[in-house]
Amino acid sequence: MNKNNNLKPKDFNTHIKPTWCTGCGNYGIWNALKKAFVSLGLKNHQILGVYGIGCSGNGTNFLKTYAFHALHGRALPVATGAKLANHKLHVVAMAGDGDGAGIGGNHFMHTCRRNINLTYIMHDNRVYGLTTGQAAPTTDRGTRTKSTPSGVLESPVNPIAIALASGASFVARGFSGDTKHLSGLFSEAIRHRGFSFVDVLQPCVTFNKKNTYEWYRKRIDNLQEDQNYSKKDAAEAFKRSNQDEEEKIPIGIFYQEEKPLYEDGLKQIERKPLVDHVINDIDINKLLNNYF
Amino acid sequence: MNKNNNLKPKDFNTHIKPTWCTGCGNYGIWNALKKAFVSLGLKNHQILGVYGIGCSGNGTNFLKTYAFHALHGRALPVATGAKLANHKLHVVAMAGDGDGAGIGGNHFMHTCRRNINLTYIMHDNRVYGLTTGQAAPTTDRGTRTKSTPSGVLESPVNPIAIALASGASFVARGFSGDTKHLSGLFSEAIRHRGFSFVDVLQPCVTFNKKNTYEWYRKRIDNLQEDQNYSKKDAAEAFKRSNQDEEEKIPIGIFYQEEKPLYEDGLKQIERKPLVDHVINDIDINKLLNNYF
Amino acid sequence: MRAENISIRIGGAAGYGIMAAGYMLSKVFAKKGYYVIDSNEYPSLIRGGHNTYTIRVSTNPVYSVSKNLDILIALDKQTIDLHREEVSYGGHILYDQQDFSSEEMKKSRKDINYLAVPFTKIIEQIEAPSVVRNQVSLGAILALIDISLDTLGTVVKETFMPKGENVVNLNSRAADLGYKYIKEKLNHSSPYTLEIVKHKSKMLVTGNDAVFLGGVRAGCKFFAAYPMTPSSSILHAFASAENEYNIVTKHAESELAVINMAMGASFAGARSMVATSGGGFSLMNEGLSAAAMTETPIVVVLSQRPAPATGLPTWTEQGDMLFAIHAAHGEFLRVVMAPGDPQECFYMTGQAFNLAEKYQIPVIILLDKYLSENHFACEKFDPAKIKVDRGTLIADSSELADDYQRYEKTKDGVSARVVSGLEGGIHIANTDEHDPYGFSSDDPNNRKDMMDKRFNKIKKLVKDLHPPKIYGPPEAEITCWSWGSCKGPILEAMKTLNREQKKVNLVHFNLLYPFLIEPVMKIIKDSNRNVIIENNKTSQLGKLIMMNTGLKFNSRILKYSGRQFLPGEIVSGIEQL
Amino acid sequence: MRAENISIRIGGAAGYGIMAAGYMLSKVFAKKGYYVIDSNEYPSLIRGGHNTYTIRVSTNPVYSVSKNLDILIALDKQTIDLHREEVSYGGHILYDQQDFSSEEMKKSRKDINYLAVPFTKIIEQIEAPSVVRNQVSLGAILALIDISLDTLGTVVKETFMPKGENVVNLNSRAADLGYKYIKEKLNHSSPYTLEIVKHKSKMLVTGNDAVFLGGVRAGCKFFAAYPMTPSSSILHAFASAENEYNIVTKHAESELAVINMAMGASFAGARSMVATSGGGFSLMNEGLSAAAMTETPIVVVLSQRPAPATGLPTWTEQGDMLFAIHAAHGEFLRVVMAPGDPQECFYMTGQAFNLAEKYQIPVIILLDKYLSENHFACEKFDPAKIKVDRGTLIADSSELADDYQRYEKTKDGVSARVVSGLEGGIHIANTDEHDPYGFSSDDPNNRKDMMDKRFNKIKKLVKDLHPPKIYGPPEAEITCWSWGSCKGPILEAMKTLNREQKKVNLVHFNLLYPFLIEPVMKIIKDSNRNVIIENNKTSQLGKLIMMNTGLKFNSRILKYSGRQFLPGEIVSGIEQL
Ligand SMILES: Cc1ncc(C[n+]2csc(CCOP(=O)(O)OP(=O)(O)O)c2C)c(N)n1
Ligand SMILES: Cc1ncc(C[n+]2csc(CCOP(=O)(O)OP(=O)(O)O)c2C)c(N)n1
Ligand code: SF4
Ligand code: SF4
Ligand SMILES: [Mg+2]
Ligand SMILES: [Mg+2]
Repeated sequence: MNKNNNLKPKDFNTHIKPTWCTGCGNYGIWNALKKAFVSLGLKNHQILGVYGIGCSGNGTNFLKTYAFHALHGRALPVATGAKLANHKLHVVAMAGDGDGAGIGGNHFMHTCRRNINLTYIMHDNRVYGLTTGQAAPTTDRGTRTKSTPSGVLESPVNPIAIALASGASFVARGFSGDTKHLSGLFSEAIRHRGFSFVDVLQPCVTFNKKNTYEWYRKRIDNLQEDQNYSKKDAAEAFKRSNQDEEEKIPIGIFYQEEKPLYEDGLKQIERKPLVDHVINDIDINKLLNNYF
Repeated sequence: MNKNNNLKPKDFNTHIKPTWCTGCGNYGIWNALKKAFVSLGLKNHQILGVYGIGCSGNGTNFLKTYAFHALHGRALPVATGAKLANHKLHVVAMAGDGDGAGIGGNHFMHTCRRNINLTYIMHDNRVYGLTTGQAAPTTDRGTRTKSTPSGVLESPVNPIAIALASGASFVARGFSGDTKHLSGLFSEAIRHRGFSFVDVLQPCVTFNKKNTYEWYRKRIDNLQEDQNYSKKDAAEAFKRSNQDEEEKIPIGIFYQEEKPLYEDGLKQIERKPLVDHVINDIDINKLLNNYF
Repeated sequence: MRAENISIRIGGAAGYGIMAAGYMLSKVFAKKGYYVIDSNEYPSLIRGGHNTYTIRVSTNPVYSVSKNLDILIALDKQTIDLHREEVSYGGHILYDQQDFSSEEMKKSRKDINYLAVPFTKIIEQIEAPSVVRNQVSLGAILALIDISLDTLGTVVKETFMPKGENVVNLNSRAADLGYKYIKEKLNHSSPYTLEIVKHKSKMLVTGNDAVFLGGVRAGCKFFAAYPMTPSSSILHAFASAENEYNIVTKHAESELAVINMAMGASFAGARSMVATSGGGFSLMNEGLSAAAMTETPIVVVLSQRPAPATGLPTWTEQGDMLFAIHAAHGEFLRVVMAPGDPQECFYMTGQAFNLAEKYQIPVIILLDKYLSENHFACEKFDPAKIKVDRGTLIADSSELADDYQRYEKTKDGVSARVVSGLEGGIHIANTDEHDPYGFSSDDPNNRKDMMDKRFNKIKKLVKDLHPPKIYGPPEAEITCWSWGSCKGPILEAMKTLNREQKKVNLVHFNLLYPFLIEPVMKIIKDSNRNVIIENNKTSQLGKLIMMNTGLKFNSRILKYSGRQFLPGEIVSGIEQL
Repeated sequence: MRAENISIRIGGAAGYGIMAAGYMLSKVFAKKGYYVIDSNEYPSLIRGGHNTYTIRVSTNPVYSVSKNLDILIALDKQTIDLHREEVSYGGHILYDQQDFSSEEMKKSRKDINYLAVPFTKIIEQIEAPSVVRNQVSLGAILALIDISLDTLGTVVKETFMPKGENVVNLNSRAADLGYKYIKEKLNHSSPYTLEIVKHKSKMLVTGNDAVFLGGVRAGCKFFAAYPMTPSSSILHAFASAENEYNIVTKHAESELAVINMAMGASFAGARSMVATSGGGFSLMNEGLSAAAMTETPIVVVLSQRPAPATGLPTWTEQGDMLFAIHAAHGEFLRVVMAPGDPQECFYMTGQAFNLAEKYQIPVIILLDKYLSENHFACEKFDPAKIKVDRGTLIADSSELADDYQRYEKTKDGVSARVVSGLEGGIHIANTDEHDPYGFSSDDPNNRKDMMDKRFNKIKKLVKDLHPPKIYGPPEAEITCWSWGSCKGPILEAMKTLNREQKKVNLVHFNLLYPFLIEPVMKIIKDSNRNVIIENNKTSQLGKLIMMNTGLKFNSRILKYSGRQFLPGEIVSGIEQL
């Protein structure tokens, strides 16, 4: 990553003005991400953003990088395929909590344990935004929504705990109301050698009347400000992720470890990305001979 | 549950002799389960077994209860639907590790947090048996299989940790080589009020040459024999679930808690199961009037 | 001007309350006994996009909105830019001087009336939030067409009571001020007077509402869905009724969970339904196939939207017919319906549950965004016309045969089902090919028998199906062939065409599959010139007809811009044949 | 008896090494230059079920195994019970006295020869595990048909070397003892003598092998799958070749992951393929639709097995054609192929990648269990005949237009793709409907244009497609119509039918969609009596032809017992027409 390019955050804008609701937490994520790209010295074409479907997914139109606006729930496998085909790309997958913890939950689990060098940002607004306010898997028990008028009957998915249980090597949480911290987190996530997951607490001003900016501000607690917290202890991270939210909601890096990349095991991309292999006239005679 | 019926384990046999390989761990699970039914005083028709596709799923033909042999990966949603429609049934879902932690992983996560009163047994042989020996999500890193001839590159799924992270209210592990303990575990799981998950270490004598009976026997360690272990501490349970397997593999109940059932929130089944409602002539005039 | 029918459009940015206002206005008309049909358009954004709500109100039955507007209410400038050309000669545009100067406006069309209304000032005056401008506009419209405010008052109450009396009052006052402003400005005369009707109040429902109502009436006890436009409101409706009507409604983790949960519930003995759109239906394919193999009844609502993939989530198209007919691996029987209006949605949902249970097969109900989300005023549905027939379902052990065979090889292919948990009813619902008890079997003869058994049901099934219905003069010069939601615009177009002496009729399929070859062949024999009208690119009904009859219709009117036909487009399409 | 061709079946319980032995025997014949075709049958169980492996070896081309067996090797009693009737008059049954008494046996068929071989005793003698009985049987067979042991020796070495020299020796000795036992028992004369051929050694491949080989040659760089019979061996083959041929092979967590990963890899610029069976294909539908919308090339192998649902996982059927053609929501262009033998599998896989990339569409290759898992001896494939054409893919920034539009509205509908990461190539691959740059757009005109753009490709595409191929005499009395793997049994049946003066030919579709109407119409015009032959219940090819030509063939030979046709069934089917 070249730290000396002269890009500014606005160079990552497309000609389309974001259509998110005024005050939506997606703005904070968008700004933090652009800042992170700048601080890492990344150029637009070196980045591939892979988006799910949801309000956050609409962001595909606002961020100027290579982009794949995937199906609902499928950002991670698309990101995985693209990364394996061209591991020189910096791949950032972004999707809603419904997308990533609901319909796409299985890919989340498996991408964590796969440890491919890509970053996954969950736009966690604890609601289905784009489909106008149904319960998300992250919605608190008891919450009344269009799809749960008598209140949600399940315990919410805890994305941090799932990432930890699935063996992710970088697990963090940010708050879209604190762009500075968030942008730092994004930079560290992208810099991390391995799969990095950032759960972003993202107020949805239109459909989530509970988890507001204020509500979060009162509770948020930066793990890195706790001198005793070690981000190398998965069990402790797990415990913190289960903290009673009425007291504290930890943000920062819950867990980070160095472990072999999936790509490290792939001899076939050691020398160059798959996409750079010439395929014009591949000699298969040796293979054919196996069948004689 | 009526403890005084006179059924014997063999009363749960169908006319079909199991076709599992000689020595297969599925026999132990099958026997333990029949014993558990007997000890709980359950009759055949009070039970619904829901099976995935895999060697374990072939068991649908050997156990005499109501049965649904579902699609690969879909035992849990079928079980959920059936339980909600007729909550008087004792529903036991059974599937392989590929089925439940691979293709069906998302249902696993969500069924855990849902806390419906059903039991889920994972036949965890750490391999794809029925499709003749590919890597399962539970297969150890580095293992060479047909689908991973250069060795698995991912960390294995840890079903216990996932269940804990997903908020399951009963999380246990058994070993198919210890039918007595296993059968006790099954009884407790079925008796538990809520979703109960039992991960069963099941040797596959044909395709898994590493995780053999012997290998397990050397390492297995009953949590309930440790006086200091409390099954109410999720973080501790999480820690134990991540224990280095070369040293110890804990079995027994990792975690148990009482929490509201999903069904507790459903007024519509308070008086009787859904299936017992008469639907002949439902009066919808009140509803119709909402549209005037 | 005394009018038989009037077309009104309200437009503005997303977030301006366009949908709410439009719906309330439709409701006013329906309550007063008018025929109403509306059509809303919005992009897949929560804010910022352009929304419109178009209403056609009439003293006589109407089947479609029209292209020409009598009244356009513009809550922003864009509305005027986009829709000015659609206003009829002599029509009215209501706008706020703050958004647009009248000079600027008049440049392009001098043949229409511009009425400035100080929407913003009025709500500032009563200190209401800006969204309440929509209520001012409602008052203004009613003044314009000379309808008193009392019914709107009721609707405002019904709508806002849950938010408290203050909100009700604020909205009422806003409407009042809008009304008064216009009345005064026009000197208490109204340019339009909708003829008074003596009809009883009408129901105002969408196709989704009707499917929901039909489902509740038919005894649907388990409904599962994962939200997906334009099917989501069925989920919301079931969720809101679940306690009172003893229905378990599950917003599950994915469409895979949805279809499999519904299958489990149906297996246990509860009537079950799911609803989705194309992408979710794609995900449900494997489950559909499992329902077929296990002979578990299931009703699947597929409300189409323009695809492939995510497509145009909030727009309309009929792109999934042949997919629905051939969906999922393996060969199996199913029914595919395509109701054309809310009445058909209601009654056919009842029929769908009966067919699903009598024949133990999946039944797919095709809707589209147009039918799912637009409102139609209609006569009260008659619940008595939906009768429950659960086929061979056994709920009592005493009715069970001694040696109960779940998949008994019967002559008509239908075997006895059992409510799970009955003593003596034990069996396997098996996605593997199976023997009559449900045990897995790969015997070749059994396989053949079981395939025959499952397909043999068609013989009895077709007797429960109805051929396409013919609308309009029996001996027409031109016969239109269509399906599903195109019914309305075509019927509306036929009014014009048949008035001008062109004799046009319509063969409308609300039941697509199994295809009833004989009756269709007969209609073809009796018809002169045939034209297919579909809201898709590849003429799927045309292919279906050809596939079953060998006959190809060379004339086609197809639209695939993501919008429903307007009657005028069909009129000119037919005139150009 | 000098023989031109011989049919052999080995049977026994699962776990008896039937598959291994059968394959080794086929290999011996192929190495010696004979034509071989084999057919294995096994249930979806790891142990306990009944397995058979049937081989037809011939000095001249053979296309199918036959019903009648010359030699039956029974490694258990069940084999004799199940297959005795298939042994030809004068044929041989080899069995172990321990399993079955010869008295008992002779009761039912006295017209055949029973040869007791002490399989078990022989392996006990050399202290080999019981599975090695299969090698004894191989030796015995070769003795019976008078083929020396040397080639088997080579095959044993190739097969068992990875397990060590001891294993090789043990297996060789077992074969040797089987050989000697028969030779001695028959006094060194053999009842059969396969004519000696001077052909070069042949390749012995399955359809799956051929698809794999074609894929590697075509430059497939990313292969993903979730194991599913009968497609799994493609995964195994790619996995084993991944290092040497620089291919990333991913056994992913589900078919949903599979198709989306492949789409991501293809988007980035790598040729990508996936393989599955019906259930997995159902799950891939949504992804297929996304590939179409984003115009991402993808090759999808769908190896059919009897369905619906889990069905008969290890058996064969052609049940998914119309599903593949109509799969997934929305309307989009695709190619559906159905190669009929390994040669076609190889070359058409090459073609599939070119079509996918040239037209930026999904290409589906239909196989079935029969083609996927049975072995065919054939001439060495010619890799040079697969030429790579990547269409408009740009891999170098300098070739990029200044204002690069990924979805430029070109005349032929094809726009320039770009290897991701190039400077100047930034764009959105968007599952939403999008403008030429890929930005989401719900403009109605853009929608129409983009649908037209995507469909316009068909004009150029059809020029790259070939019509069905005609086999047999041009002016036949009876013309068979079929597709995919039925080719072999029909060609074999035609040998018999045309020998007896019936003039029969075959129109074989290995490319089903887009359907080339003109050439097919021409064939129909030129043909006399038509009969459709398909391995399914509903005659899907018949429907496809009718859908496209309006013509219905009234004669059908359909089989849907989960088994492939035997040539004799086709012969008698045609004779009964
Ligand atoms: C297969 C499928 N099912 C359903 C949908 C409809 N859908 C679009 S976005 C969405 C949920 C949005 O919630 P989330 O992922 O949390 O994103 P947010 O809008 O809150 O940012 C749903 C259900 C879809 N596009 N595809
Ligand atoms: C959608 C789908 N994909 C793939 C398969 C093929 N399949 C059958 S069983 C199985 C895996 C078996 O592994 P596991 O679930 O661990 O069960 P085991 O056989 O080991 O008991 C697979 C991949 C299938 N039936 N359905
Ligand atoms: S609905 Fe919520 S998440 Fe979506 S744009 Fe508006 S505020 Fe943001
Ligand atoms: S393959 Fe493994 S899991 Fe399957 S039956 Fe045999 S031993 Fe059991
Ligand atoms: Mg969300
Ligand atoms: Mg397994």
